[in-house]
Amino acid sequence: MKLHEYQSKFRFAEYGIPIPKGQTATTASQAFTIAEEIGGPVVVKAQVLAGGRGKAGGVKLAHTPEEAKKHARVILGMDIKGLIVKKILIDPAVEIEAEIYLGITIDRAARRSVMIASSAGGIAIEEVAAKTPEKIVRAHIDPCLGLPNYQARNIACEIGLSRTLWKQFIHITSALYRCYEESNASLTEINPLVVTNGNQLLALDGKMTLDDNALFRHPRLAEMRDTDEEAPAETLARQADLSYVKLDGEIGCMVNGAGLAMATMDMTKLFGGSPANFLDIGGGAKSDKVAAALRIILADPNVKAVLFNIFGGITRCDEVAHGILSALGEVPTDVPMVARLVGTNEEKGRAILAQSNMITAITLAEAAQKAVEAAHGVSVK
Amino acid sequence: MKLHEYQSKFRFAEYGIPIPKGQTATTASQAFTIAEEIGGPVVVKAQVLAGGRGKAGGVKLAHTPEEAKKHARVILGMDIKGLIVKKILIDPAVEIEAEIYLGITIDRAARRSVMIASSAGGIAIEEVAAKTPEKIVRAHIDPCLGLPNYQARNIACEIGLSRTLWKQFIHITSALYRCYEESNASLTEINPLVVTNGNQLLALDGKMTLDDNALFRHPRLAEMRDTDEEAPAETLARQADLSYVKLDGEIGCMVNGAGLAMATMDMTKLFGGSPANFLDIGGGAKSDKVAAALRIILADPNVKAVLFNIFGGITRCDEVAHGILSALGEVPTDVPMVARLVGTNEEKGRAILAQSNMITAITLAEAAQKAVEAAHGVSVK
Amino acid sequence: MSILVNKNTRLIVQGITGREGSFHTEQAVAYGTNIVGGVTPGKGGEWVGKVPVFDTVKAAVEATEANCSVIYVPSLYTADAILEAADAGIPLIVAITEGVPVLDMIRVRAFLDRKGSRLVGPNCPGLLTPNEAKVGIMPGHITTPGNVGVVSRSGTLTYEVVYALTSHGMGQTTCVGIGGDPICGTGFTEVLAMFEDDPVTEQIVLIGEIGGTDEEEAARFIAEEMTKPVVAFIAGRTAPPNKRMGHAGAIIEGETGTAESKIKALERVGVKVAEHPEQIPELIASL
Amino acid sequence: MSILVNKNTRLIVQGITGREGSFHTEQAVAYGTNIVGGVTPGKGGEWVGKVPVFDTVKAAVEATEANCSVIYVPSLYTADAILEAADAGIPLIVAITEGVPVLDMIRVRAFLDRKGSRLVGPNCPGLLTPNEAKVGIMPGHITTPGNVGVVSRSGTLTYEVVYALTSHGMGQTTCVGIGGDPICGTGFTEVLAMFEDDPVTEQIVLIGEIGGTDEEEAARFIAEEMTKPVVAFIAGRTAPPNKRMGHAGAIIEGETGTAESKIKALERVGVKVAEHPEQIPELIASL
Repeated sequence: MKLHEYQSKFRFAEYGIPIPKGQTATTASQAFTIAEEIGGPVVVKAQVLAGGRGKAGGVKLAHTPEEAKKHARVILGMDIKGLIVKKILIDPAVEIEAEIYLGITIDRAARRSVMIASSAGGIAIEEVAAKTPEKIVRAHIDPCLGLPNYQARNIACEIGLSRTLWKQFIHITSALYRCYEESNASLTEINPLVVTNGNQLLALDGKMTLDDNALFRHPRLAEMRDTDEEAPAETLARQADLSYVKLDGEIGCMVNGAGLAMATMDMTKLFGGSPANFLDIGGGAKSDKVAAALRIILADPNVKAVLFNIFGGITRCDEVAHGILSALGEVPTDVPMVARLVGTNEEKGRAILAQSNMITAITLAEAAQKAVEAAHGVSVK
Repeated sequence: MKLHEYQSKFRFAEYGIPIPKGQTATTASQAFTIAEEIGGPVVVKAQVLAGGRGKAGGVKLAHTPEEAKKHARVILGMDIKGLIVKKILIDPAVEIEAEIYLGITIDRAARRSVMIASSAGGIAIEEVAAKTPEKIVRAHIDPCLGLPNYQARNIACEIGLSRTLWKQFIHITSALYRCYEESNASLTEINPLVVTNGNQLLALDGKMTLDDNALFRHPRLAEMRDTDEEAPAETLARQADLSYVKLDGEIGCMVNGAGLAMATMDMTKLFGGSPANFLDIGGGAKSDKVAAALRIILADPNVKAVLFNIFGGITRCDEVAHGILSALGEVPTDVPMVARLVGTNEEKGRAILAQSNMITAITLAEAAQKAVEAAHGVSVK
Repeated sequence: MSILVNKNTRLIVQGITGREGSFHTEQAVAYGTNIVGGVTPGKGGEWVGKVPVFDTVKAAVEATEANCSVIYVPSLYTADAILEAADAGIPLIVAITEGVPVLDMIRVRAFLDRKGSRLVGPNCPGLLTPNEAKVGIMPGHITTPGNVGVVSRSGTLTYEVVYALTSHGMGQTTCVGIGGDPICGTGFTEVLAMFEDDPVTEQIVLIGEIGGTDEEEAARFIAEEMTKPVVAFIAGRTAPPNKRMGHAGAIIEGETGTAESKIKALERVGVKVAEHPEQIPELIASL
Repeated sequence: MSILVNKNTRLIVQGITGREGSFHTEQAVAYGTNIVGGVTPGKGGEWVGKVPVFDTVKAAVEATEANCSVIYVPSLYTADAILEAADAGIPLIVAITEGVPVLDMIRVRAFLDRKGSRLVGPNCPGLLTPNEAKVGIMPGHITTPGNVGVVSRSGTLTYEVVYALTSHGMGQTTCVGIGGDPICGTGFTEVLAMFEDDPVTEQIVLIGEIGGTDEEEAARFIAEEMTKPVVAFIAGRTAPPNKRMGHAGAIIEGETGTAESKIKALERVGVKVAEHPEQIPELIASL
């Protein structure tokens, strides 16, 4: 789960990381009031969970409250990569001497969290990493020690930070790691961490991604989820504990297991079709979950055929079959369905589906081929 | 630094460990009021930093507020192993089904903290450990993990705790470890942790010893120090950052280094004398510290001679010599003094002392012998 | 021969009285696996079928001399269950549970490295050596003994491949599901090394998917350390671009992580990569 | 020959610009120790005498190839300084500072065990190999080269004994102060083993004190592993009974920890125990 910039920065501030004293607004007149309170030039920033908002015109400098109001009116309601801006952050504008990049994430290969820093912060940091990797400093974090001061000092030293800023920098890195760990984050990022013309470090932008599997420990963070930022189908899927991503194809896929789901999608392509979605019903899925999954797939008007590919381990084929029938009972449809059930209780599952008029298949190739044909209107019964 | 029972238990309670809802009193009438509020039988408990207070009559059961007042009057002002009781704890009395021992301390040999538990809690626990060691369960704690639930379960299992109490027990052990670690304690102890007749676990007594070297991190705990419970000389010594323990002999010893201080004490005994104190002025002691140390030694009326044994490494003999002269200037005395200075800047130190009329020595044996002779009135000059 | 589990495996099941634990215990016993005990705190002394239940892994190990544990406890308790097994001296721990928080796993993995226990998983289907031991949830009836070693990051996709192998008369030495989580106990290279050393394994199937760099590392290992042929399948060619973790994720992963990167890395070192899972037997036959 | 430090020691000083650090650096340089650098964060680029100062141990190691570090930073920063040295790959770290919190040291010690660095101290006088290297605060002029290995938990009491040895013409191979803290980096047995293996060391002096069980463990080690003679002194016969840590401390320590227990344990395995420090040379002469 991703947090908005303002949510991330307010959380950073709880750990003592200095941030601009800004406020959020949902209307242009609120933006005016906030800018007036701040009393100097402000920056109006769209709060959307998408990259590239700057390029899209979602971040604007305003010298007066009137100007802030004008910008707010433009930005609120703006469509950025398919997401509508419903909230803006009004931050005081800051004179910037330098921009630092500072982030913490998981390094799978090292099996550690890693702090990454660079003196070349800002939006071009990925380019810096690709072209001048020596400007990127990494420090792997021992889970037993957290981030000891010496590591923060090593980083400060290696990015060539002025000594007058070391104390602040050590404070910020240590706070950022505690914030990361105590939030069960998989990413915390300050980009840029700026040096102001008053020689202070300030977190100008903030980003956090939380580990969904650990949200049960952090009810206050879990509540921060902005469902406006999800496609409605994804919200429904999450509530039913399904992993779903909408795609542009015509073949709805319902599969147990992420790897098999991806392989199934790849197969539809191989046989000339295109997947309408990624959908993993997970291990041990019961019939109500299967029914919810089917409703989500059928709600997509692009779907011309549905392909069920269930290979039973924890998941039992009979339960999946029940789920399919029960969902079909609730959501009558003309969309053709191809089902392939293998593994635990496969005979029972097939017997249950035999009552319906589904197309069945034994191999995955056969199933994918039949689904593509069905979607493209070829008779396959 | 040791905490009182009530301080320890109130700290435990901050971590969610159940304790009796008692209050402290410093007068008998307060004790009456508290007992009245509690409204049933109460236990009146002397708060002194000494063992064996139960045997000394410092813990009494009262069935009525009147009785509590009577006991309070007896216990307040009581002398327990040289300490005067100035505060009492009034706890509601509890019906006890079983007594458990639970403690955490440092295991030097294992280089770990260790949790120790026994189903045979109560004051005889040391006897249990000596006679039936199989009744003592130990679990070493990995500093990277803290006390995971499985370890608490293993302990519960091995002390034969009823399953109905496991959840409470895991909660208490985990809280006790967090309390230990977050207080930089070297000991936290609940003895007894009782099973009440309502099948609840309750910390009836509590003990904590804090690491003096880490008190700078815990100002709130450092303020809990009860200087009433120290000999005034020990308070003075602590304030001057000196390590001092009063003993019963006649030869005051001032030494740098704990090992050498003990060896010096041992030497006075070997030559027929007896040490009046242990006093380590530590490494790199400056003259003001030496002066403070000398004042403390001379304040003891039993002291018949003073033995300075300084072997300079960090400590510089000239600074010690200055300290001795400066202290002698402030505290004129007839007590004979024997000084032995060896090591860093020893020549300078000896030159400085040559101005005074001190007895000097080259070897430790010589110094100890001269000090004993001086104390016993033998002329040694 | 085989790797990791066999007839000498003395298995305990953590979470044996739970829904999944009891179901798969029954399946594993029916398969012939030597399950010597189970653990559910508070249920010591009970029985699941003919399997005795203990309160703690320590007690189970003392009573049964177990040398392997499979974990079905809920994700909330999985890290603790793994630590418990390692601390009790279990040399091989297989965690089936999915949804274990990543930072928990970093801590657990560091502990295991200190203790010297091997973990497979979490979020994996487990291990199966045909006709010897089924440790986890792989359906037994789709496997058959033979000379192909299978290692996979996926769950059901593994079954798909094993099923195809068996259908084509190609038996397996051992099927190993290493799990798809960011931090797991055992990676591709460690399993490849074991197959390389196993005298019976003749060919190896590697099943990967997008994300991480484990396949790229496996390719390096195959080039440098392996003599036996490896064929592979990588899932995720049509998956939407991997949602990376901010700039930090992009910096860490660089160009790796996509199906293209993995397929290229493997093909570069001579590994034949199948276009779809059922093509695997064909590629093996062509070796 | 010698143990731990010698002419090849390339020493850096952590906290070199502090009062103690600069004083003892001067002393050690005057003694002939090869001090290649110093570390004080924020003072990189400065000099202390002819010794260059770096901001971090990492930078110092890169520039100087240091293989040993001595730490004089305040107790508040000592744990971090030790971790920093170990992480920078320093194989031998000597911490002079006293007053380091015990729970910090437990964490540090666990990290060192993982990294493979050896720590001596904290709260110790350091190491001295006569005429080769002085790492720490032992006064150099009281030592002289010879065949006696000295290992001690005390600071100044060590000087007392070394001074007596030198006065009696008994030189030392290396003098090692292991420190008196509850959790320290190196114990008696490890140093005894090094002296046993050092071809030049002929006799060993062990200086212990009350508290802990390190002397008792040393006695066991001497009986089982050592061929060279050991003489000992234990301080604290007249000390007040060790203030134990509640019941827990008593349970852990049992009957050990007193001067009597330690003297008995050593004498039982044939170690001659002196009545006072200056008697040590006499006991060595009698071997």
